[in-house]
Amino acid sequence: MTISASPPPIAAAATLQADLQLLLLIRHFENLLLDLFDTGKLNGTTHTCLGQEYIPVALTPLLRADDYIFSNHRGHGHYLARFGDPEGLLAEIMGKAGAVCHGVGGSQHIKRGRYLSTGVQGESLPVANGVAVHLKCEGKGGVAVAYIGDGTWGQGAVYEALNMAKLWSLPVVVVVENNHIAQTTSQARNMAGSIAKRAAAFDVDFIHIDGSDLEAIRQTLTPALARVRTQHQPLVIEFETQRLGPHSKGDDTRSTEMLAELKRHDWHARYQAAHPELFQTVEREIQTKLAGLQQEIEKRPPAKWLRKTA
Amino acid sequence: MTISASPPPIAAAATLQADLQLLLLIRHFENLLLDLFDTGKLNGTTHTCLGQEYIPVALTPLLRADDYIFSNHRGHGHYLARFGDPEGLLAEIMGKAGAVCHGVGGSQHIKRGRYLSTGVQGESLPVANGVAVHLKCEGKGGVAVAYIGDGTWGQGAVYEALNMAKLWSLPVVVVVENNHIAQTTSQARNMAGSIAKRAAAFDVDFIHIDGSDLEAIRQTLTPALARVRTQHQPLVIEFETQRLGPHSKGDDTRSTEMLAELKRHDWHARYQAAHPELFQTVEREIQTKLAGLQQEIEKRPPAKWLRKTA
Amino acid sequence: MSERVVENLNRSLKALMAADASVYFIGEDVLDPYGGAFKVSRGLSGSFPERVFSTPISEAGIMGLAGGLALAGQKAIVELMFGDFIFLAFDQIINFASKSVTMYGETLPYHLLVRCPVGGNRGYGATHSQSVQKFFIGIPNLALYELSPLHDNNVWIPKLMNCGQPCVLFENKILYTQPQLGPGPVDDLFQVDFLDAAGLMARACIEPDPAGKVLLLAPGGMFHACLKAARQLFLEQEIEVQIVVPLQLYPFPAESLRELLPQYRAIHVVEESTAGGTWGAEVTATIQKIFAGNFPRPIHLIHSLDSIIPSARHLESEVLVQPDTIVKAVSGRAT
Amino acid sequence: MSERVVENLNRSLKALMAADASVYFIGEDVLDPYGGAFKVSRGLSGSFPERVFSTPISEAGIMGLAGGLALAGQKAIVELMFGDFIFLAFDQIINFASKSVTMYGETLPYHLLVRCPVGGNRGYGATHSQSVQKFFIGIPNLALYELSPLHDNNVWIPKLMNCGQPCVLFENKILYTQPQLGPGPVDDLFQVDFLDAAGLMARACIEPDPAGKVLLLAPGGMFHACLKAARQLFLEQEIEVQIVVPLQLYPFPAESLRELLPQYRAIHVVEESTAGGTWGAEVTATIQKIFAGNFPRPIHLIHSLDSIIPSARHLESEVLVQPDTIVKAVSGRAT
Ligand SMILES: Cc1ncc(C[n+]2csc(CCOP(=O)(O)OP(=O)(O)O)c2C)c(N)n1
Ligand SMILES: Cc1ncc(C[n+]2csc(CCOP(=O)(O)OP(=O)(O)O)c2C)c(N)n1
Ligand SMILES: [Mg+2]
Ligand SMILES: [Mg+2]
Repeated sequence: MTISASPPPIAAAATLQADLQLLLLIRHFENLLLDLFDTGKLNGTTHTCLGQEYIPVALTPLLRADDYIFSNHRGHGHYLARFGDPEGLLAEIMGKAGAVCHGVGGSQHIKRGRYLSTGVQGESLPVANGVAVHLKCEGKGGVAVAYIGDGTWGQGAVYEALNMAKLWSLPVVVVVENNHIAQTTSQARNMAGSIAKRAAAFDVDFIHIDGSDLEAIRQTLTPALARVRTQHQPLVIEFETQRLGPHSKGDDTRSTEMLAELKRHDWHARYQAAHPELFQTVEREIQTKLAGLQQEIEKRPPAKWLRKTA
Repeated sequence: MTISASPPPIAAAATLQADLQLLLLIRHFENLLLDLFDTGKLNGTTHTCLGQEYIPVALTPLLRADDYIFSNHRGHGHYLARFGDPEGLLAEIMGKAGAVCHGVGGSQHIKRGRYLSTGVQGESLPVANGVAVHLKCEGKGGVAVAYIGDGTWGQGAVYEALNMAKLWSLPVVVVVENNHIAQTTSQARNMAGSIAKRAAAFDVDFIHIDGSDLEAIRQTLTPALARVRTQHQPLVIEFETQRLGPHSKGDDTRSTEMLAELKRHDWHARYQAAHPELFQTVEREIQTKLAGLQQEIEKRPPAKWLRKTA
Repeated sequence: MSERVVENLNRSLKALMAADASVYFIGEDVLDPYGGAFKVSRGLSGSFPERVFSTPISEAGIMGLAGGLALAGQKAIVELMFGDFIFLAFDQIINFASKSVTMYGETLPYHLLVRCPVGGNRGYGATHSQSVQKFFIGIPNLALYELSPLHDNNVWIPKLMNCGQPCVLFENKILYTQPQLGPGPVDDLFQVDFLDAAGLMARACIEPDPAGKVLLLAPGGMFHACLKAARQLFLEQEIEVQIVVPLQLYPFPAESLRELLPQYRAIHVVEESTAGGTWGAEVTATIQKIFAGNFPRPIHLIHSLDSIIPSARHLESEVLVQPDTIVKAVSGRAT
Repeated sequence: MSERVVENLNRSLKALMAADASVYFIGEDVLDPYGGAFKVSRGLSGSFPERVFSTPISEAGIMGLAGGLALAGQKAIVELMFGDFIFLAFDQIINFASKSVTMYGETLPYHLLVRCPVGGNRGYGATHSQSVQKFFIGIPNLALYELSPLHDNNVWIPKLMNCGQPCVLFENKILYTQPQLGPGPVDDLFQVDFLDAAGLMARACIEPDPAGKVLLLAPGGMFHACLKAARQLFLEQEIEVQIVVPLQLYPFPAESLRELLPQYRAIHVVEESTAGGTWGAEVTATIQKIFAGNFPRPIHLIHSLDSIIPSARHLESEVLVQPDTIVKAVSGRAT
C-alpha cells in the first residue's frame, strides 16, 4: 500500500497552533545546538533533525502515553515531540543540572518513562519486540514505536526483528525516516531493492508517506495505527524526507545545489506561506523562549550523577 | 520466477550412472554414519542429508573447479558431490589417518581447496561475498556458492550479505535447501513471508525448484548460473526438499505419518523404479565399497595434527 | 537414583516460572517434547505456553527481545543453544542490556538471565565447544555465574533472576548428566561444605583445615576434573588438595576467601578456557587487589592450550584441560 | 609543522595499497572527500577506487566480506567507525576469521587487519567511547595491537597486514590529532628509545637506567596521559618514571622485558578500559608466567572505574583514567 499524503487539507486552528509550536520548537532547538557547537559551548556529538521535524510532530497525537518509543541517534525531535521539554534535553546535552538523564546519557542516550534512545543502529528493533510482547499481553492496545533511518536497514537485526514481529503478531510500528542518506552515503550506495519490498519480505504491513502536511499524514496513519493496536499486526511506515543539515557538525559532503533543492521541500517555508501571521508569532515566541533557556541553563551547575557502586 | 522442475525427462545413460553413483554414495554414507553412532563407534555430532542428496548432485556438473563452495552443518552431501571422496570424509569424522582436515574439523568444519564448511548458521554468506569480490575481479567467471537451510534465514547476516551482493553485483549463488524444518522447528514457526519475497526485497534473482529430477533441475539452472558468471548478478535458488532423517541423531520429533509422507517424495524410490537394474548394480557396488572403507579406516591410527604453536 | 544436574536445573526453572508470572523463557527449539538441545527446558512450554518463546535462529534478535521484556518490567531467561553463538548477541548484551541499567543516569532494575552452555570434551568441534566466560568479564552491570553440581539451582536461579541486573549463567555441557551434589560426602574421601554465609563458595575437601594444603579454585564445570585429579594426587602422591567452587565468576567475591587463601601452600586457578585473558588472570588480579599487591604466594593458572578446539576426541583432549593436566601442574609445583 | 598521527597512519595505508594490489579497504563512509569519520581513509578511494568499499551499515557483513577476501588470498583492512560496534562483528572475528587459520587442520595464511577506534574523553557517551581491547584477548590466532604516537605506522602497518593471521589495531581516537613522535626527545625532559630489536617496545624516560624508578607500562592511547603524569611526578614529587609503550598488546611479548622489569621499584600497568578482565591482568599473568610465579614486585593495575562511560565531560573524566589518576596511584604506592 502506497499512500501519498501530499495535498494539504486545512488543519483545525487549535491543533495548528500546537503543531506550529512543536515544529518550530524542534527547528530552533536544533539550530541552537549547531550554534552552541560553533561557539565551542558544546562538545561530544549531536545529530540534528533539521528538515525531518514534522515526522514526530505528525505522530504525536496518534500515540498514547503508554506507548513505548524507541529513538535513535537523531532523536531530539522525537523527544521534544513527545514531551515538549527543551529544558531537560538542553540541560542533558550541556551536562547541566536539570538534565533529563543527569548528563549521563547525552544527545544519543535518553530515557524518560517509556521513551528511550540509544546510539547503536538497529539495536532497538529486537528490543521493541520484547516490549511489544508485554504490551500485547497487557491487552490495553499499547504499541512499541521504533524510529530508524534508511541506512539502518543495513543492520541484520532489523530483519531478525521484523520476522519475529510478524510471526508473533506483535504491536510494533517501525517509523523509517528515509532521508536517502546515511552519514555521507547515499541510498543508492547503501540499499538494494526498497524499503517497501523489505517489509513485504516478511508480509509486514507497509505505508509510504510522501509530503509533510501533518493532517494528511495523520489521516492516513490513524486507521493503520488502530490496526496495530487492535489486531497486533506490525507496521512499517516509510516517510520520504530530507535531512537539511549536516550529519553531525560541519560534515556535509553534499553540494549546495543539492541542499538548495532539498530545502525547496522544507515544511518551514510551506507552513510559513500558508499561515504567515500565526507562524511569525509562534516562531518569535519559540526563539525568545529558547534564547532565555540557553542563558539560564548555561549558568546552572554541572549535572550530578549518583554513580551506582558495585 | 518460479520454475517447477518436476516432470522427469530421460537422462543420458552415461550421466545417469555417474549420477546414481553419487546419489547412492551420499545416501549410504549417511546411513553408515547413523549406524556408527548407534553402535557407539562415533561421537560428537553429525547432521545427515538423507532426502536432500539430489541437490548437490544436481549442481555438480554446473559448477567449476574454480568456484568456491560454502557448506554448512549438513554438508556431507555437498562434500561428496564435489570430491567423490568418502574416504577422506569418513576418516575425518572418525578422527583417523587420512582425514581430509587431520581430524581437526570433524563433521561440520571441512576445508579442501575452494570448498569450506562451518558450523555457525549464516556466517558464510558475508564471507561468500568477499570471495566473490575477488572472483569478479579475476574475471574468469568463477562464482561463490553458499548452501543454507530455510531456518538460517533467521540470521541477520543473510540480509546484510544479500544487500551487498546485489549492490556490488557479486557472483554469489545462495542455494537454499528448504526442508521446511530447522532442528525441531517447523517453518511456520520460523519464517514470516517467504524465501522468494526475501530475495525480492533486495531485487536479487530467484529460482524455485520443486522436484528431484536431476536433468530437469539442471536445465532450469544452466542459464541462470550462466547469468551469474557473466553478468555478476547474485542468485537465490530455493529447493523444496525434505529431511528424511533426524536433525542429528535420534532427535526427530516428527510423527511417523509425517515421515512416511515425506518419504513418498524421496528420489530413491523414484530413481529405483525408473532404472531398476542399473540402480541395483550401483547400489550394491556402493554399499560394498563403503563397508570395506569403514572396516579399513577403523583400523587406521588416529589422525595426526601438527598444532600451530605460538 | 539421585537427581541429575539437568533435572535440578529444569526443576528450578519450572518452579520459578510457576511462582512468578512475569518470567518469560526464550530460546531455539525449546518447545516440548524436544525441550531444548540439552533438555533443560523440558516441560516448560507445556506448563507455560504463553511465556515460552521458541524462536527463529536469530541470536541477536532473541537477546534484544529479552532485553525489551526486561525493559518493560518483565523477567526474561534466554537459553542459547551453544555458548559459541553468544557472540552473535554480544552487542545486545554489552551495548543494550547491561548499559541500560545505568546509562540513563538512574539505576534501572533489569531482570535478564542468559543461560549459556559451554565447554568441550564432546567432539563437537571448534565452533561448538568453547568456554566463552572470559569474554564477558568486566562489562559494567553484568554478573557472571557458572553452573555447579554443588550449588542447588532451586536456591540460585531465583536469586539470579531477581538480582536486578543482567546475569549470564555458563553451563558446562558435561555437567547436565552428572548427579546433583550438595553438602556432605561426595565420595569415600571428599566432603562438601560452604565457606560463606551466602553459600556462593562451595568446597570439597578431605578435612577442613586448609593449612599447608593445595587449593584448586575452579568453577563448576571443572569440578569433576578437579575431583579426579585431587583423588589421584592424594592416593598416589599424598598431596592433599581442597577444591573451592565459586558460583559467581564475576565480580569475583574474593573477600569471602580473605582469611582462607593465605593458609594454602599453593593456589591453582583451574578453568577450561584456552589461554589468554583468562578468568584465572582476573581472579589473581582481584586477590592481589584485596591484598594490596602483596598476596604471599604465587597463584598459578591452569587452562587449556592456546589453540582452537579440534574435533577428534584424541586431539581435543590434548588441547583441553584434563584431570591429568591438573595432576601434573600441581605435582610439578609441589616439589 | 610535524606530522600528526592521523597523517602518518593515512600515509602508511596509502603506501601499502600502492605497493600491494591485493590490499582491499572496507568501511563505512570511507569515500572521499569525507574519508571516514576520523579521516584516516582520506585519499584512498580516489587513488584505489576499485579496492575501497564504502559499505552499508552492516558490521557483521563487512567483517565477513573481509574474511572472504582473506580466504581468497587477498588482503583486507576493515575500518570500524567506532570500536563500540565491533561487538556486532564479534562472531565473524572469533568464529570465522581467526578460527579459519587453524580449524581446518592446516595453517592457512590469513591477511586481515581490523582497525578499531576506541576510547573516550570526547563526550560521545556510553556507546561511542569504550576501550574494547580486553574483550579480544585470548582468541587463538588473533593478535592485538594498539596505535601509538611513538611507533611509525609506515613500518608496522605492512607488518601487521602481512603477518599471516588476523590482527586488530586499536586506535585511541584522541591520538589522531596528536603529533607523530619517534626516537629522540619528546619534550624538555623525556626522550624515546626502543627496548627490543624489533622495535615493538618504545620507552620514554628521563634517563635510561631503570634502577629504582617507577614503570608505567601503557599502550599508545595512554601515552600522553602517562607523560603528563610522569612530568608532574618528577617536577612536583621527584619521582622518576619511565613509560614503556608496547605496540603489541596480545600475545604480550613479555620476554623482551625480562631483564628490565625486575629493576624497577614499582610497576603500574595503565589502560583506559573500565575495571574487570583488563589487559593489565593479562600482562601481569604473562609476566608472572615467565618468572614462574615469582616476580619479585607487585604489579599494580590502573584502569578506569567499573562503570558505563557517561556523556557529560565532567562526569566522564571522573570515570576514565586521567593523568591525575596516574599521579595519585603512583605517589600513593611510593610512600
Ligand atoms: C551499528 C552502527 N554502525 C555505525 C554507526 C555510526 N552512524 C551513526 S548515524 C549513521 C548513519 C545512519 O543513517 P540512517 O539510518 O539513514 O539515519 P540518518 O542519520 O539518516 O537519520 C551511522 C553510520 C552507528 N551509530 N551504529
Ligand atoms: C548461529 C547458530 N545458531 C544455532 C545453531 C544450531 N543449529 C544447528 S543446525 C540448526 C537448524 C538449521 O536449520 P536449517 O537452516 O533449516 O538447516 P537444516 O538443518 O534444516 O538443513 C540449528 C538451530 C547454529 N549452528 N548456528
Ligand atoms: Mg538516512
Ligand atoms: Mg531446514
